[in-house]
Amino acid sequence: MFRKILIANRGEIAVRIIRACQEMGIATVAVYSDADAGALHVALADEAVRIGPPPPRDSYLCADCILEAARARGCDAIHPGYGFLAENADFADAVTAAGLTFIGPSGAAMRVMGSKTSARAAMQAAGVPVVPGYQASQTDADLVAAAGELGYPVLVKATAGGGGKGMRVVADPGDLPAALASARREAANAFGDDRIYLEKRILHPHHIEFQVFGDAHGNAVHLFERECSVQRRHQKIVEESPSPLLDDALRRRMGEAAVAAVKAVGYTNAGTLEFLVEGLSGAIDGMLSFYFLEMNTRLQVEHPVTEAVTGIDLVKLQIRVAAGEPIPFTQADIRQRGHAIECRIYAEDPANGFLPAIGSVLAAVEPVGPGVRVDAGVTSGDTVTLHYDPMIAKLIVLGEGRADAIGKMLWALRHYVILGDVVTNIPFLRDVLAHPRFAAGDTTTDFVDECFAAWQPAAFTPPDLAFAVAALAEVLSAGSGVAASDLDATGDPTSPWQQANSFRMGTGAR
Amino acid sequence: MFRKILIANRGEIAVRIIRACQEMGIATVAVYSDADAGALHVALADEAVRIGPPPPRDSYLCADCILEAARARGCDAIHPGYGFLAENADFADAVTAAGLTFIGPSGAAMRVMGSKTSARAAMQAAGVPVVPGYQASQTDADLVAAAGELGYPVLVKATAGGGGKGMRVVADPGDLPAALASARREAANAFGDDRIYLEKRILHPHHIEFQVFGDAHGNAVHLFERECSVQRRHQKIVEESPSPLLDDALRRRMGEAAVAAVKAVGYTNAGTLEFLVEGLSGAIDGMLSFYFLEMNTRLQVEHPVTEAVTGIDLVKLQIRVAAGEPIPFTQADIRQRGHAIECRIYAEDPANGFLPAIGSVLAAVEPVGPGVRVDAGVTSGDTVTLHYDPMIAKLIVLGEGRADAIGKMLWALRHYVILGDVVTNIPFLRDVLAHPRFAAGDTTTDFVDECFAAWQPAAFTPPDLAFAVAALAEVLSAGSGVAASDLDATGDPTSPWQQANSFRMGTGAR
Amino acid sequence: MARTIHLQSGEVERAVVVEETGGGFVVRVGEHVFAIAARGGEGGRLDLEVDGRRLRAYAVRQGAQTQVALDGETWRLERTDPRRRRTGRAEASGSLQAAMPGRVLDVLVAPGAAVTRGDTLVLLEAMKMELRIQAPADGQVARVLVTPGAVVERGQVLVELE
Amino acid sequence: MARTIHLQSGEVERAVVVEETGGGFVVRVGEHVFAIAARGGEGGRLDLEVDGRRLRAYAVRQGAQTQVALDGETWRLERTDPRRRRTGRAEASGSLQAAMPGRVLDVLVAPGAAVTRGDTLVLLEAMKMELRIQAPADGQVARVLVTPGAVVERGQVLVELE
Repeated sequence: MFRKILIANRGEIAVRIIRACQEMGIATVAVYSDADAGALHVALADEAVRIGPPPPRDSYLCADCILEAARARGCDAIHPGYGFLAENADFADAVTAAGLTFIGPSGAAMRVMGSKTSARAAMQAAGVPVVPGYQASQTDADLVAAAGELGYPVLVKATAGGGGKGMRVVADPGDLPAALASARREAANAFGDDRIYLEKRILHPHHIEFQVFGDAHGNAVHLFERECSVQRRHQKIVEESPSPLLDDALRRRMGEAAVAAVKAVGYTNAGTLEFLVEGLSGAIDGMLSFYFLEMNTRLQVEHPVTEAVTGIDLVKLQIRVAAGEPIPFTQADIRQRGHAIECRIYAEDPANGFLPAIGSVLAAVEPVGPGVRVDAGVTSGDTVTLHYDPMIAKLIVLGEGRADAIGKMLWALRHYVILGDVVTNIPFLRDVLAHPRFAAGDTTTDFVDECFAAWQPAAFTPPDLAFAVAALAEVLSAGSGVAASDLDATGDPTSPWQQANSFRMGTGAR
Repeated sequence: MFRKILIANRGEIAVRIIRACQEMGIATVAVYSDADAGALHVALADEAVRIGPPPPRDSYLCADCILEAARARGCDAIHPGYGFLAENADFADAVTAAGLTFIGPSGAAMRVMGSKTSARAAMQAAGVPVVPGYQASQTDADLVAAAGELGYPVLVKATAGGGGKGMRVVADPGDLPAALASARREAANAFGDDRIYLEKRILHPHHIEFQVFGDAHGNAVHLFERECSVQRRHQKIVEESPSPLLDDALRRRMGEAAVAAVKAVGYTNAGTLEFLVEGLSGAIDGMLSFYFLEMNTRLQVEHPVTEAVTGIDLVKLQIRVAAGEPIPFTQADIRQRGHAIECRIYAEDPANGFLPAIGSVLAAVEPVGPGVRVDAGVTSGDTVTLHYDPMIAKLIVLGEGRADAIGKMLWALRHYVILGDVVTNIPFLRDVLAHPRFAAGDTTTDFVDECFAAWQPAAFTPPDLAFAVAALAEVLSAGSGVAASDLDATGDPTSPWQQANSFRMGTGAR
Repeated sequence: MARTIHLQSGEVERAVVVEETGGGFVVRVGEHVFAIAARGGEGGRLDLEVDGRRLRAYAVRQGAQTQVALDGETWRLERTDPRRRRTGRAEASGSLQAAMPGRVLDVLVAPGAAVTRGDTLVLLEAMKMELRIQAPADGQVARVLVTPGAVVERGQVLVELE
Repeated sequence: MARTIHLQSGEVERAVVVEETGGGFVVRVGEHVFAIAARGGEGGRLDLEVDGRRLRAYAVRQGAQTQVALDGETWRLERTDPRRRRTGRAEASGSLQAAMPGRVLDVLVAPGAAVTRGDTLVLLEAMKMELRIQAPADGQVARVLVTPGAVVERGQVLVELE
């Protein structure tokens, strides 16, 4: 087993990986940009190395800086997390060439399955239908011609992409050149790779993905599906397992296709096969069709829902498999139990086009309790900056069934307090979870656009009680003996309250 | 379903029940003694009613006070938690007579199964061996004679008891009268019932209990076992599921016996059948013997380990079954998955005979993350008083297997910070979890006495780094501009630190 | 002893009167009178009993703003000084502001240019995303206040239309 | 600027010298020199980098005592004033103290009584449990300092033996 792992990432996923290493008795080295010197993942690691200034291309995307840090600190493996260099085959190869272990698939497997073209070919060879698409050339002329053949609307996607970064829906041929240019810039910035891929747009699909795992001993399993259809700006915001759409027969067919593909290419470590499944409106004779979309050759953001329903720790499994151990269970051992939902808590304003609304987090109070898990990268006193993804945390619940899980998530969202400059999507998520279409499991990928296009919070004017509480807070603060000076984001906004302890509940009032 | 439930308890179990009600959309009414006016369960409930002064007999054991509160606040059900009135059949009857629902078994079933005599008879009728014991008379003369017949050592137990309260081991006949008097006083104080029961002491047993559930529709299931052999002063401190001792065959026999007993007496709601199982040293032809010990007719402290491995929320199930719903699954649906361990975090000094070491809790930082659950009744700023059980919290982990769960628990214990007047048993629990006999699953009920009789912390002298940190803390505090006055327990001990934010990590140091 | 606090949210302004009583407070918001017992805790926590109902609220202050988390909602209230009446907002209609902090990638219009509703005027980059600042209506560019490469704050005016 | 803090734990006393440097602190504990960068957080949290190793510690002060949680251990350190030397502990050997706060249920001995090791002298009730205060050795009761029904604090002397 490894002695010391460098985590080539930041935020909640770096914290998550450090945590798994701590439980396994493996030392950790964090890396950070200047923007993250005080970040949670830096505080929790055993060691931390500054790798550059805030822009990702100068720090978290700087393969050489990260390799140098790993060498200098005597690491024997690197975990890339998701995003940044996680799907960069050259980086995986460079790690291996440096004599370290890359905790993920081989560079070669990444090139086969990470490229949409070759992954689609591999899946077609395995008998799985794929979404029509085009990646043969990168010239505008060829792409425009290909789009005409696919038929509009087409999707413009970053070849190296994920998470909606670089993605554009183009309905009008005249808009394609501008979309290509813009998507290339965004892709280059996010992934260091500006290649573009065109895909036919399937209408009203569910986005359903299968978690797969392969090891160096020829074993491959799937860990069932995640339903990821609730998206805004082409990015998942609510994920769950099991999918309310799949029946056992379709679940089995898709799982078998996923495992066959993994085995066919000798894929090792964690990966995810994404499918589009036509909703019930597209079913022929009651049979749903599914299309392979792409493979993500890394851990997914939404891996905790799989961990919740299968009871398997995917990060520990990644580490064990990378260290050469066989997968310690067979397909028959794995069962889904209960129902898990994840909500991504973003510093963004859902009433304003989901634009990031970043800044300080003065107070963050996470919900806790049976069946509730919070994977957070930001805590009280931190700042969400413009440099990176504005996700504050992932909130995951495990309930006995779907209705119980929805109730638990609504409880957790209602008890998640985040105050500060940031505006969060929590009220929006609550409305999504409470929507009749969500309750019915009828969450196609256009659900959010269709049902929440003009979303606004239920009320703009605070209730009288909010005025009362704010005034009371002001009085208690003044009465604490602390000068009633205003507190800025770098000070301590909470101490006046703590000193107000002497205002205890009056017991004679009832 | 109920609209409003009164929780006739305090501390972590009251918090736990309030939480289940919140997720189910049921309003809650807390009750509290004067010692608990600022307690967590009071803050979290929708309403709260003072029921009396701190001594339990004047508040949490005052059935009339609690019924009056339930009536005044318009409750339709009462959840008793564990301890206090939870196994008081008269209270259960009084609740029912008042037109409210008691969330637990009927008073009649409580009398049958709560009494050790009739429970033993019921179990014997069901073909289950029982531990020899005596309860026919309460006179000293009869009890002394009975002890002679059972053979010393004998156990003196409170008939209404649980949790080791009132329990005495008597090895010498001459010590029996004093032990009887002392146990009676303690039992009367803890349970409002001074009746005593004698039991033969089985040597080196495992304490293994089965969680059972019955509903009003004639269904009964068990939810597998909990291994509760790690005890100090006859009180459980570490519980786990599955038991490392049981094999599938014995697990099935014990589970079937448990369900048969529940069905035989028409028991409804949650209950626990406690067994003594002779360890491997007592096995005949490789077969282990088990003896019925007693039944607890309520939720157990350690119910979370069952929730973790079965995925079933026992409190919600209690509420649903009390409301007349059938148990929504069959025996075949229930499976243990993974391995769960619970550690009870007490304000007590393990190096000083486990005597309570109570007082203020200045800072409590609970471990969080995948597979970790903390059920706490005490938070930062609270005080553990002499009036009630000194349990601060229950720490529960769920791992993939036993070794993984032990690693996770060691991680969690290392990351549980409790500072203040209280001394906690955390260092002791860590040594218990790290002991070779615990790793081997060889935890008979005398394990703690045998292996930790003269336990002391590994070191008395702080490492140099602790001196350095304390001094640094002093300097940072003085440098914050706050007068370096001493802070008392009612003030805010933490604010100087928050104001030291300007002392950030030097990034040029490496 | 009663104290009056002036608070504002959007266009709604309230004078809130807080009076300390034996065991707690009486708080008047317009005609609404609350009897409140309060206990402060860590991180801005306030455990309240309001007219017999328990509530866990959070309140933190930042500048003149107090943020209140109550029953799952977050409210931002500004403390105002009634002696200094505000003279109306400074926002000129027709000005386009940055909705978030970021960097100007490109400015696609010059002063005097005629623009049609939906035309992209400025490209902003932030959080690894590209944002288009588009004309909300037909008009003419009055002023361009940023150049490519500039770092802008939230609310900063980028372009003025007329 | 260096500052010296005197700290004591049990019989061990240390003069700790804390010197602020550009990016952090140099802290000397005897011959042990630590280079420490520190960042404070909520609830007494201190995120430290000590000689290249990151540590999350917690420290809170209560009276003259500072409690430090470090690597899963809790340490209690007393700040001392080296100008005021302590004159030795006031504990008389042979005195029996309450190990926890509680209520005296019964006193079973009187001054002058001869006691044998293991004899119960006082019955205490606390936390719903009954505790026996037993003679640690053979001896004679010098003084009895409590009566039944009395509430006692931790460390309070109950009986003195000679």
